[in-house]
Amino acid sequence: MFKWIHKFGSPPFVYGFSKALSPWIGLASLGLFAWGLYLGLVKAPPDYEQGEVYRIMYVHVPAAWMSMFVYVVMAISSAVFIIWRMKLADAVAEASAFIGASFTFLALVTGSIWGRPTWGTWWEWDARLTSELVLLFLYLGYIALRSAIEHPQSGARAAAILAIVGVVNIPIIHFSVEWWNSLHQPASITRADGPTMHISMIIPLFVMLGAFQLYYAHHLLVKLRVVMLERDRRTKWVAERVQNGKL
Amino acid sequence: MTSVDAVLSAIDLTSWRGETCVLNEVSLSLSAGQILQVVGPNGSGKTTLLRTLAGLALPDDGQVMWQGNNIEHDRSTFQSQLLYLGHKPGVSGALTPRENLLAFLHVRQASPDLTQLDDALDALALGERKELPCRWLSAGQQRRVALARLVLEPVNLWILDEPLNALDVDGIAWVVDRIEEHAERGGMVLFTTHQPMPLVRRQAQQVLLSEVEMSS
Amino acid sequence: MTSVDAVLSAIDLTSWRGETCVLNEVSLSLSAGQILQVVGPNGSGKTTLLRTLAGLALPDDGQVMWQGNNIEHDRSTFQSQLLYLGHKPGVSGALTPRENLLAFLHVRQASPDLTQLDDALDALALGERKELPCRWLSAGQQRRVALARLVLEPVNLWILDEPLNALDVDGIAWVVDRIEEHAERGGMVLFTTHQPMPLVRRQAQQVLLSEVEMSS
Amino acid sequence: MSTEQETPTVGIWQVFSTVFVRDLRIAFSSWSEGLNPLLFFVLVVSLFPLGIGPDPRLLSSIGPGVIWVSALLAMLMSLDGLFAADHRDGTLEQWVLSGQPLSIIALAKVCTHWVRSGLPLVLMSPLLGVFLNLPTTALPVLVVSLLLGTMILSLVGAIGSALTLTVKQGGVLLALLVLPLSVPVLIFGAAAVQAVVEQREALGQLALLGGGVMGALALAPVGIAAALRVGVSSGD
Amino acid sequence: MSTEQETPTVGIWQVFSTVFVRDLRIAFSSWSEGLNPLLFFVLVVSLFPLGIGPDPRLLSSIGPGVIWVSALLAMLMSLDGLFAADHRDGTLEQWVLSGQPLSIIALAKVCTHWVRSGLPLVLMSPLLGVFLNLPTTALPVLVVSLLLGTMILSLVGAIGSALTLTVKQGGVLLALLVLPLSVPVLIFGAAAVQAVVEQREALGQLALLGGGVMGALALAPVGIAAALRVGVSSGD
Ligand code: HEM
Ligand SMILES: Nc1ncnc2c1ncn2[C@@H]1O[C@H](COP(=O)(O)OP(=O)(O)OP(=O)(O)O)[C@@H](O)[C@H]1O
Ligand SMILES: Nc1ncnc2c1ncn2[C@@H]1O[C@H](COP(=O)(O)OP(=O)(O)OP(=O)(O)O)[C@@H](O)[C@H]1O
Ligand SMILES: [Mg+2]
Ligand SMILES: [Mg+2]
Repeated sequence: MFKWIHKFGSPPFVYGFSKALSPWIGLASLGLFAWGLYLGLVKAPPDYEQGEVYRIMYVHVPAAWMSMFVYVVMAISSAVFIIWRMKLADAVAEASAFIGASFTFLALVTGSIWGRPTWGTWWEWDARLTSELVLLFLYLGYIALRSAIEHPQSGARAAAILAIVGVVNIPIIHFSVEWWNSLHQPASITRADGPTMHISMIIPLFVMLGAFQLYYAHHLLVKLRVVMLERDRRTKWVAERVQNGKL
Repeated sequence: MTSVDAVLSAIDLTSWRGETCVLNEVSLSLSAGQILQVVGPNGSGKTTLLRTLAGLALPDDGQVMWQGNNIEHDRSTFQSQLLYLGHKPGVSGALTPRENLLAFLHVRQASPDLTQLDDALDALALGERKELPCRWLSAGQQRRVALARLVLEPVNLWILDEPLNALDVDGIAWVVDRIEEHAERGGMVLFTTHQPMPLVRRQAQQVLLSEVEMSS
Repeated sequence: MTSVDAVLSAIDLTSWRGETCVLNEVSLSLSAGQILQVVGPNGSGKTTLLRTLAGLALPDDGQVMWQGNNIEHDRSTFQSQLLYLGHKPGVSGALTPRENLLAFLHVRQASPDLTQLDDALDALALGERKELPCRWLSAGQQRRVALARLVLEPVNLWILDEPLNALDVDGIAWVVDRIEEHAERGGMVLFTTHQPMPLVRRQAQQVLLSEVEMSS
Repeated sequence: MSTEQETPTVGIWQVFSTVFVRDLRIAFSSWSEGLNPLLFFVLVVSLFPLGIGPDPRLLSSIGPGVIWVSALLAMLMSLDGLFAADHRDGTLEQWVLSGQPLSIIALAKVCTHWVRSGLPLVLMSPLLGVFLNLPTTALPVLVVSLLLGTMILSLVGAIGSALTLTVKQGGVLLALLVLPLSVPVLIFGAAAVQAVVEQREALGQLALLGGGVMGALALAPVGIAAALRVGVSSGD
Repeated sequence: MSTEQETPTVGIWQVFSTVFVRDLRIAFSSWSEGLNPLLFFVLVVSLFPLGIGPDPRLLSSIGPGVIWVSALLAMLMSLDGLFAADHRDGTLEQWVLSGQPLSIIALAKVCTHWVRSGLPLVLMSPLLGVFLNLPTTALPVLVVSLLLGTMILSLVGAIGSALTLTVKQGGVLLALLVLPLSVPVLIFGAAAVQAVVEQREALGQLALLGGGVMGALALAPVGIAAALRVGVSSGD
């Protein structure tokens, strides 16, 4: 078991693996995007209350979900890094921070755009909106802390501690709509007694979610390679790769 | 450079700072009763080496062993046998010498000996100032407060980074005596200094660090 | 102890700290080309004396005269002829050695000589590190940055409080050379150190401060 | 030589009380410093009527929020230097090397911080409540919510303070790290008081805060200790 | 030896620009630090709706006050370490001994502080105004009032920062000294914005703030210089 982890956790292996896989994942993600957008923007019926506006949901909801998902990935890999000293896990966390912040930003912007016609305001100090904003600050804090500490190893560990501590905010974001009666939609898909939305609206949503997930995987694999090269620049395997021109 | 009966040993320590390799596969070992002086010009990595040996800084490669175990695996056993005094003396300016020392003693000993504490302060010519906040003390007096711990905490291994800085002639003599005494009792001392230091009774071994070249 | 051609003189300086008289009617004088070492054990008031002479601390009694005028009356004339380096080196950790030095030079000289600056850094073995933030430098390297000002700022009076602290053998030799050179060119140097310092070409006069007793 | 048997082991309680007493002594070594966070709290609360205007109805409707936000800022302000002095003079290194559990030492430091910053603020809050026209029935809840809330803030804030140990102007980065984590505390705390003002139950919010104290007490010391270890090792 | 004629005198402008550039370089030596006061401002503004609740009418009626109070606190926070680093590493001693007018050096340091803390906050304020539902007509006045107000706060705050140089946990004492002095700024600044919101003239308040800037520019540097001299001489 330990040997297995060791092999699949070794940088040269991960590097090669990522290099082989990332183009295919990228392609798959593109394909799902095209399909999801077609289903969502063309095939799905207009909403009986909101008309066509609701279609922004197909970006907003996956982006909002991904913003939380990426944070959880970051927190888990940080924990793995702290407990087992696995450097690769930290590389995953580092590679996730920026894309996670971008998803959060996207959710905020699309939510805002959606809010204008439906609630009549760009921004509302409502619990879910605020906690999503707080999540953005958490991401920014993570990135700032990492860059503010000069010794890379220390920066990595400090950032990992922050990521783990910050994970308490995730349930707060999810349940905020129930705890405070707010403007925002209550959970209509992720609820215990099944979704309340029509199936023809839900399928495109999940296709889009798949596209987002694959895009994240693609981005992660590419970024991981950059991070690994940067960190292991003094090791033999990087030197060999540079020599063979196989970056 | 490792010996069989070594209590503390470092194996191939390597430390990078930025693009500079400050410690390049440094190995050393220290056994009971030994005094080791780390020698090298300014910036050759002495402080980095001592901090790594104390477990305050992590090496990029290599390991530090205490009684055969990696110090990272059993930190508290190692640290309870270690006294490290670095460039920063660890003396709070708001507290008196006595309060400063008492805090350290109480954390490490169930019931520290108070008369011993007063004796130590007297020996270091701080007797009159033991109730004065340390921020009012002179540079040398502050260092003396930190050095008083040498006779108060019964540990095996001393790691002292330039303990003679800011001390006057009497102070230096006192520290040198303590180091020799400690080694005679079977303790171990690892230290640096740029001053010519007359170790009368025992000879110090030396580890030489060479100048650090920046790879550009 | 005052002489007729004294450029800097102190008359009956008295300084109290709390209930202790740290400086008790200390007088001294310094004329062109003279080197004066203030000698005394830890806590005898050397730093207090030097800070008072530089105008950084006010004495409770007595006065400091520069070319016959009380320094408090014409501060800027005095200070533009003074270089004071104290226990704290005045080196910002966020800036590189070059940036640190340039700021001081530009404040005191209309158009400082940059090649001279680079030469000085090279002479102090900081050439490779002149673009590194100073917080990454070792203790001795940081002190070297401050000491580079000795050859960069053409002033008359140097007041140096333990300039040899943290320096290695080469560094000490460099500073000693500069001090002797400065005196030979007619400059004045007032300094303290606890290290045996071989002044080869010129003899330093000494002012002896005795141990401070606390009056209780 | 073996000195191990000479030193009987030191109990955790002795470690805690030594560090606690030492830090309290430093904190109150001048009386003005002991009082400072409290005065800051009072000043910030009294800024609001100045910025917003003296309308009493408006003031009482924003009262709970203002008191809570000010408390949070006062805590934040006082967190800034929590470990800085110890780090600068090298004491922190000595704690890390003491061979004793660092989380106990960290907990002791947090306790001092709370006694110095949180407690006075809790004791003062009823007066400020009256000042901002809160109904007297809301005052007990105000006190209890602040009591629990400031404890959480001390504990969680100390993690941030430890993380920003080696950052040059850590103060503002500290705020960036700690504020997101303290938002839930603020929301529940202010909501509890607001509930009583509007004559509803506040037990739910208070229970959540209490749970938060428990959780933070259990987890934060370990986090602080880990962060301090990192900070000390990342160079002087 | 007489070296006096070797050194041509240095112009005041060169002294100013040297210190200004040096400090800017330190301030922006890492990007995150440059951004920090701004982030703090944004964070504090967004705390209020959390504490007070989301009612938009309430929020817009307290909007000007909230933005102004937050700006004041952000400035205060960043003032804390204004001279601390220079004092600790001995640079301040060197400035005092430089033989150049200390008030010019002090003014340069204040200018850096304003560029780093005040200016970004002024530029960001319209966005926050929108967030808090201020009418767009009020935004220009918000910007101008903050522009003038933050200048006064930098200048006056620096005196406080210099006075608390040797105080251990200066942050809160600093707040105590500076807040009373900055109350008039807060009152006029917030009142100017409030006036426009209520469709009244705001010129009077702005003129007063402008006068304040003039007065502070003339007097503060001398005060700061005097305070710094005292701070440096009062021990290491
Ligand atoms: C800036 C404004 C907004 C932000 C920050 C925001 C944030 C979020 C977040 C974080 C989620 C994920 C919640 C979870 O799964 O736990 C979410 C889901 C959702 N949002 Fe928004 N939102 C905004 C505006 C809007 C608007 C205006 C609408 C529609 C009127 C909307 C409709 C939805 C829907 C339908 C979901 C899926 C709910 C579920 O089943 O979980 N959002 N949003
Ligand atoms: N980021 C960095 N990039 C390049 N070099 C660095 C960096 N950080 C530290 N250094 C170098 O690493 C070395 C650290 O040396 P260290 O402090 O261990 O020296 P030392 O032997 O204790 O010197 P001293 O006698 O002056 O105390 C210095 O030469 C310093 O310039
Ligand atoms: N408030 C006070 N009450 C009593 N004594 C004080 C007070 N403040 C300072 N002192 C004493 O005044 C003296 C100051 O000495 P100073 O720093 O000038 O010594 P020094 O000769 O430079 O010593 P060193 O060689 O250690 O640098 C010290 O002995 C110190 O204990
Ligand atoms: Mg060193
Ligand atoms: Mg001295």
